[in-house]
Amino acid sequence: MSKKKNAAFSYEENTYVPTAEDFVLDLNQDITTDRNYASQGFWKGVFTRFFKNARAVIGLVIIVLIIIFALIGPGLNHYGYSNIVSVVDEETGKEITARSMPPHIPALHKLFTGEDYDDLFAEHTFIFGTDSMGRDLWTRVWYGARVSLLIAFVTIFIDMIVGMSFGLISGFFGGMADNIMQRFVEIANSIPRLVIVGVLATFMTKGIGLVIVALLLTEWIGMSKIARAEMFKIKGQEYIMASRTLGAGNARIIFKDVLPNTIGPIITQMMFSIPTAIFTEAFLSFVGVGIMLPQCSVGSLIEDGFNNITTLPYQILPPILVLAFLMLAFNFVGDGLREALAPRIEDM
Amino acid sequence: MGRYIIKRVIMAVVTLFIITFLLFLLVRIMPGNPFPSERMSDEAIAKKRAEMGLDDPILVQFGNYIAQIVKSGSFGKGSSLYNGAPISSVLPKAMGNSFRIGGIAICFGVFMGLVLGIAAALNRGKFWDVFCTVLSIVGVCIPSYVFMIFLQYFFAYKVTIFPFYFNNRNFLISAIMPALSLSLFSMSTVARFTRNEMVEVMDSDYVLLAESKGMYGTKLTTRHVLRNALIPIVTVIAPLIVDLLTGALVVEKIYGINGIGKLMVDAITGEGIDYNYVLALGILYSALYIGIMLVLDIVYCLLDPRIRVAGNKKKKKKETGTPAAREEAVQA
Amino acid sequence: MADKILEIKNLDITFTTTAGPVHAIRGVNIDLERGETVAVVGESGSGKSVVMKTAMGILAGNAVINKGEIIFRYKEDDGSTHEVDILKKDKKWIRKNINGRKVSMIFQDPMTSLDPTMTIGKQLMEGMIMHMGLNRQQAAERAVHLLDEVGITDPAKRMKQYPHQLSGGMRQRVVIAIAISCNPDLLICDEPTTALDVTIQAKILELIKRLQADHGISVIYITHDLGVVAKVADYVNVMYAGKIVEVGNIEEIFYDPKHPYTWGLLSAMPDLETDDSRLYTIPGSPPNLLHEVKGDAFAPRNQFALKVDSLVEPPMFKVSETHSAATWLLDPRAPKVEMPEELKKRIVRMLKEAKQDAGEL
Amino acid sequence: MKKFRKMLVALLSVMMIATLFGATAVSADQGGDIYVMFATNVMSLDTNLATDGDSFEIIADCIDGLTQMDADGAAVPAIAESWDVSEDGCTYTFHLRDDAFWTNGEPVTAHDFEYAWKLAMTANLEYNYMFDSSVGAVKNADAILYEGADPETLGVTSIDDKTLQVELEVPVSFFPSLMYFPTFYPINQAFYESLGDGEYGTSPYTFLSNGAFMLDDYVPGAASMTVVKNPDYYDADRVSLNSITYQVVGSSDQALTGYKSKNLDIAKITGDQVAAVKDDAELAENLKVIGAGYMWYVTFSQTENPSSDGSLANVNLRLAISNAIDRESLVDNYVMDGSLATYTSVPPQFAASATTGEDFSADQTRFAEYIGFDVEKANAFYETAKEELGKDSFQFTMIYGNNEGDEVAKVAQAIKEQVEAALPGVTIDLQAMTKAERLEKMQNDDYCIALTRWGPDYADPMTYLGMWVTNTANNYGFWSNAEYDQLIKDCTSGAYVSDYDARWEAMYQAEELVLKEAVIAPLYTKAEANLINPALQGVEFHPVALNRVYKNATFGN
Repeated sequence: MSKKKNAAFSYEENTYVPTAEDFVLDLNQDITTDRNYASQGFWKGVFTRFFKNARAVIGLVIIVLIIIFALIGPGLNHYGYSNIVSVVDEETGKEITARSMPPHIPALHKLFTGEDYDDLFAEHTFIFGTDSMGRDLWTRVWYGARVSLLIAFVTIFIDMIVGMSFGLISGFFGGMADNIMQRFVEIANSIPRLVIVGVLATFMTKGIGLVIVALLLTEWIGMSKIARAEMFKIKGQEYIMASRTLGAGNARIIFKDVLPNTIGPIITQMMFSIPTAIFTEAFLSFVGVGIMLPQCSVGSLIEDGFNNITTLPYQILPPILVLAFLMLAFNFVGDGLREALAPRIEDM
Repeated sequence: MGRYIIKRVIMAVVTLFIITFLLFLLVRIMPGNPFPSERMSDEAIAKKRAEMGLDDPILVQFGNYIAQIVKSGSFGKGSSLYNGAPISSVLPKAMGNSFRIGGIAICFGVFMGLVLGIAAALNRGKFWDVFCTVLSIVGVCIPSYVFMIFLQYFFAYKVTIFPFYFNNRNFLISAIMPALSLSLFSMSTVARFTRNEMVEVMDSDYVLLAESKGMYGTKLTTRHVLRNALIPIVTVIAPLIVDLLTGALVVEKIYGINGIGKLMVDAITGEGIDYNYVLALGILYSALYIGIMLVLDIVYCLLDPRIRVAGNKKKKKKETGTPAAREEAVQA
Repeated sequence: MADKILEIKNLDITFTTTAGPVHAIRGVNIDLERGETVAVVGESGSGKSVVMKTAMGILAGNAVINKGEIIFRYKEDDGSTHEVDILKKDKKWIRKNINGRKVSMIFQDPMTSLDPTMTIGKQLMEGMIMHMGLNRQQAAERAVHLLDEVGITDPAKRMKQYPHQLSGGMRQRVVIAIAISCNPDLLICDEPTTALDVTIQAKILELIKRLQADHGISVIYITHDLGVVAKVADYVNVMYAGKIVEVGNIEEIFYDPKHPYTWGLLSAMPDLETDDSRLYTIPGSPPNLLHEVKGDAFAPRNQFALKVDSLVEPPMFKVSETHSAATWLLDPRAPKVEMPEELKKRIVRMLKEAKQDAGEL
Repeated sequence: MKKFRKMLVALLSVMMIATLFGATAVSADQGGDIYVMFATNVMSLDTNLATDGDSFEIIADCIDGLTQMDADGAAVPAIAESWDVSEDGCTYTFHLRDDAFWTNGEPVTAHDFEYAWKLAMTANLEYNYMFDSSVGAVKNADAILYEGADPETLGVTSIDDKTLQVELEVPVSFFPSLMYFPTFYPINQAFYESLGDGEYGTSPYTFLSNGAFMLDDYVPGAASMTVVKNPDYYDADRVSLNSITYQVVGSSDQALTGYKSKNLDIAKITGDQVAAVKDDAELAENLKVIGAGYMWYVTFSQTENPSSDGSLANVNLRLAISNAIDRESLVDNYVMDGSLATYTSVPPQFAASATTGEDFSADQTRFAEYIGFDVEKANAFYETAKEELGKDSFQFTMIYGNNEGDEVAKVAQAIKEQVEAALPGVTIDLQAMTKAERLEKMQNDDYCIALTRWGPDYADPMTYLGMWVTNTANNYGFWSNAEYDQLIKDCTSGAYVSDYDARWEAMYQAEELVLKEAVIAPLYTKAEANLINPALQGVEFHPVALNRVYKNATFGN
């Protein structure tokens, strides 16, 4: 077939001409050891397949980088995430804050233009500039990344543990059990988030803990739907009946037999629930139930940046880029995981 | 199939009733009172509470509320939101706007999502696949309201193609930008899911068999690949529909559309919590959600014979007991 | 000499995988005479199904054809014979003219070979409507006839049923019906009976043989089970690590094997009389073709390996008109090595049995 | 694959062409049609239910009361051509014009006023306090409102169709200027009673106007609404605008874009957008800063309650916090829209003395001894407070509204930084909530510190000073001071009622008491930075009662 020829591989001929003495039995070989495929456990196989996948490794590297920056980022300069940089004007004695300054890096500025800044904050370095209150955005973005990373991993946890098992179990048993569980889902999903959060706030201390509980109550529904749909597809397969006849309990069937084959859409859905959760956290913080000002998260920084999006566009860029890279990384890792957990065997 | 639907509709009504009661309870537990006022004296507040019947026991209030809906079909009037305007004069218009714009957003989003997803699946590794991956990242990270501002700034200010604010008179033109910005999230989700699902199906044995039968191109894709990939895709689309119809609150706020999204936020975070509006909107949202989930289950049966026929199969085994089963065993 | 329906000439393929290029097929030559049955035998991972998928033009996306030709000769309905190199044709042309019409294929796992969301009837009629231009009604009739021919009872009812309502054996019969629905000249069976239990396996092989006789189809069997080969094949190609290491007719391979790997395969075959309790297995496993093979790929597992085997790959030595093997043991300079005792005894026994069967006939 | 790409490109181009032909963006430049911005939804057009400035603005567009505001905020005749006041100043007789009609053709009669005022006794729970002795002092108002008397006994009678007589308990100097406040507007009884419960004022068909404009397009909660010129208004020739379209715009950034794209003729901007406009010479010309009249201040709960340990009962602690706040920095760096740092408990620019004409709070340094930005003085107060309380670290929670303006969250965070920097050992946690929730917490005395505001309802300092009398609704600090209560009582009904200057002086003493005890820590008087289309002239802005009046506005010519 005349496929679009990507580079055909050429292998040079081995032109060695054997001589008489080559024809002697080479008995010293230990042919019992198996050098080609040392026996690999399932997880070791997954591990090797995952790390052979370039995109997955890139994704992992990005996540690790973001985590590192989130931890050490705020420490790199002497600005705290909440302290306002300001200077007192000699004549009027009035305080002037470094508010709404675009990225302001003296070193680079000197490099390109050869001279220093001439404004009041000449020697200050604001890599991402400052927010409209005069706080260093670099510190706040990385401080915010901590909160949002926590939310991201909590979401993955919720999706995997609560959402997926609920969906799989509901799908697996079907009949009355499925009906009841689905009605429960409909009820849980119908209460507006603001009402749930309002009620929670009456007996819980406000803060990231409450946000996590709120997410726990509402974020798993999307995943349960996907898991249930996947279960329907797989449930009828013969190998499920087969493993049941072998005496496998329901739990073993669901998590050992069905799960690996449904991992595809489940991981895709997990990737998509992360940004939704991050923006939910930002919304809850805005309403006053999540983190307290002057703390921040990537989501809240995006909302703040949004307030001045056409006048000071630079403010919304850093948090959105961090979120975008985080999502890109999670997607690559997700694809890598899906490939590693249920590899589609190449045509050998 | 008919019997199944009737059973589900009854279940839906029961569920809706439970949700209404739960919502009725939760709204009253929430902090924030229905009449925030800096000037009203305590007697005046007491008078208004009595007028709204807030001091009766919960169950009595709930009974009146249900009776009111059943008898006059009205959901009462607001306690503070737009100061007591009856729900029947505010909600229909808001629903009209939200559903029409949400509808356009869904159709456009899902259609483009499917097209892009299919294109990406058929061109693995090439341009469309990369484009689909990038779009799914962008569509998810950039909130719809940021995209809305972007559209408004460039297409209604720098170049005046679209009106700057939503105005009801020329609905279609002013609906395009909000619908486009709202469709971004659904488009990227659907595209991503379609691509992943189709890639999985395309590697399956029955597609290999179909190809070896001589099927190719669009015929292969539509008849074999898409049908099998549709189940998870449909599952993703269903909740998107509900969210789009009700969840566009920030975009509605920016573009000046009074839809149910904005109505709900005003009802809770506006001038005090408006019990009747929160309840009416809550019931509307859950009715919508339950309805779409019912449709989703029906679509499952249509799409996947294993679910539909599995139902009959059980029946079959009971009826024919041994003969068919034995004959089948012999035959195999 | 009947004309050759299929000629695969030094086919060379590499797969680009995330772990790097895998040189899966390293110069394969297979011929198939019209009306005959050829078996391609080898352990899994030797590349046998890759070759056949290439012939069918349904190779995976990441495969790269380095060199080689696949000449396919077929007779058009008007009797004119055509010769075409599959590798030169584009996918669309192959689908339109070859797949399902001139060549069809049966796969290993009947469970997943049929589209779960489509009735048996529809999947059967699809090919016919496309290739033979039958209208829906005619196709339905022929479908019922075909289901009956492959031995499925009450075919009319089966037409409306879905794959998951049928047992494994029945599903494989449906797949076979689909394969022969457009009277192909060549039927490629990729381990058709591996997923089935023995009783059904015999029925399926017998069915294929009968269809082959009735319709004059030539068949290629891809299998790792020599028991199947013995029953059905005229010629056998033994494949190892992407190359044909031995080829010959059924008698030559079973009674006069020359390649140590073939010896290993034959002695690994269980039969009633073997006395030692443990079954003989070829040590080690097929090479990972990620790293380029130097010398004879089988050397690391070959107890009769020579020094030269690790230096350069053995060419094909011609043993008889139809029998040749790629092992340095056939080189005049090599020391005379006999096949293992165990295997010799077994071959003698098989010869005796064969004469008895022949006698009774 | 080519097919897909072709299809996609075709689809996109079709969409583009369709919109190009279809769209002629609605631009704001036709004749007298102007587009004005609201920040939040209009609450209601029913004078008895409306509570926010935006609703009052639209109601005032459409309905005239007995008097109306001139450019400087003084009361001038409207539906009442003239009025005579009895010697003791307690009886007003209003003579109504003959040519004032409702849009359904019926004439405006004295009965409409009588009916509306008596209806307000029961229907207008928010603002009927303006009839009682603390404000308008209409006869029997206190008896009706607080002792359950029959509304019919209210001191308002329509002598005949065109004469309305009002009796007051005590003379009220600013009574005519009360009349232009919507609470005192007329309602056509027949029309009002023909509508269902809650239907009045929910659409152009359930609303009657007799003013300069009439309702053209309105739905409750609408994001945009339009009023058009009322042809049979008695003063129609003075009105030159064709229509006013109000557009609800959520964010200041959006308002700026709206103005620049000529979709808004009046746009209200805050914070960073004001700074951006000031940098742009051409835009800066059209920037007009208008005193919005309402004052933002911090109030301390002086009691021990679930949210506060009661340490704020200590005067010195409150004074320490009040003096640790840099008000100039708040308005320069965070509010930035022309708001004025305020050091008096009655904000400037809204109440002028009738005799001297001088603004009550013109001198912002009057109470410099108690309120200012002086870290040393603040620490001095702080040290004494620590000794008196025997504690050296304090944990406070400040509550603020998240739907009361972009700058509120910024101010809260700035105060936290400033106070924590000035007074080591003090930490202030910020708790955001809706305005409704904040009010509920303050009214139930379940808060520690609150960032709140108060707008004047009438042009007299008493609208503020009345807040801190013991047990009034707005005394959120639950502060009680006998001397203060007596002073206020004298001003409203006691000795000073007739002696204008003495009352003025007594109010200063009352104000000093509030600041001496730091019952509240005034922050700034909110101004509103408006971008106004230079083609629009003559719009009157007022800090009190009605924010914007368009009767004399002209556009385009």
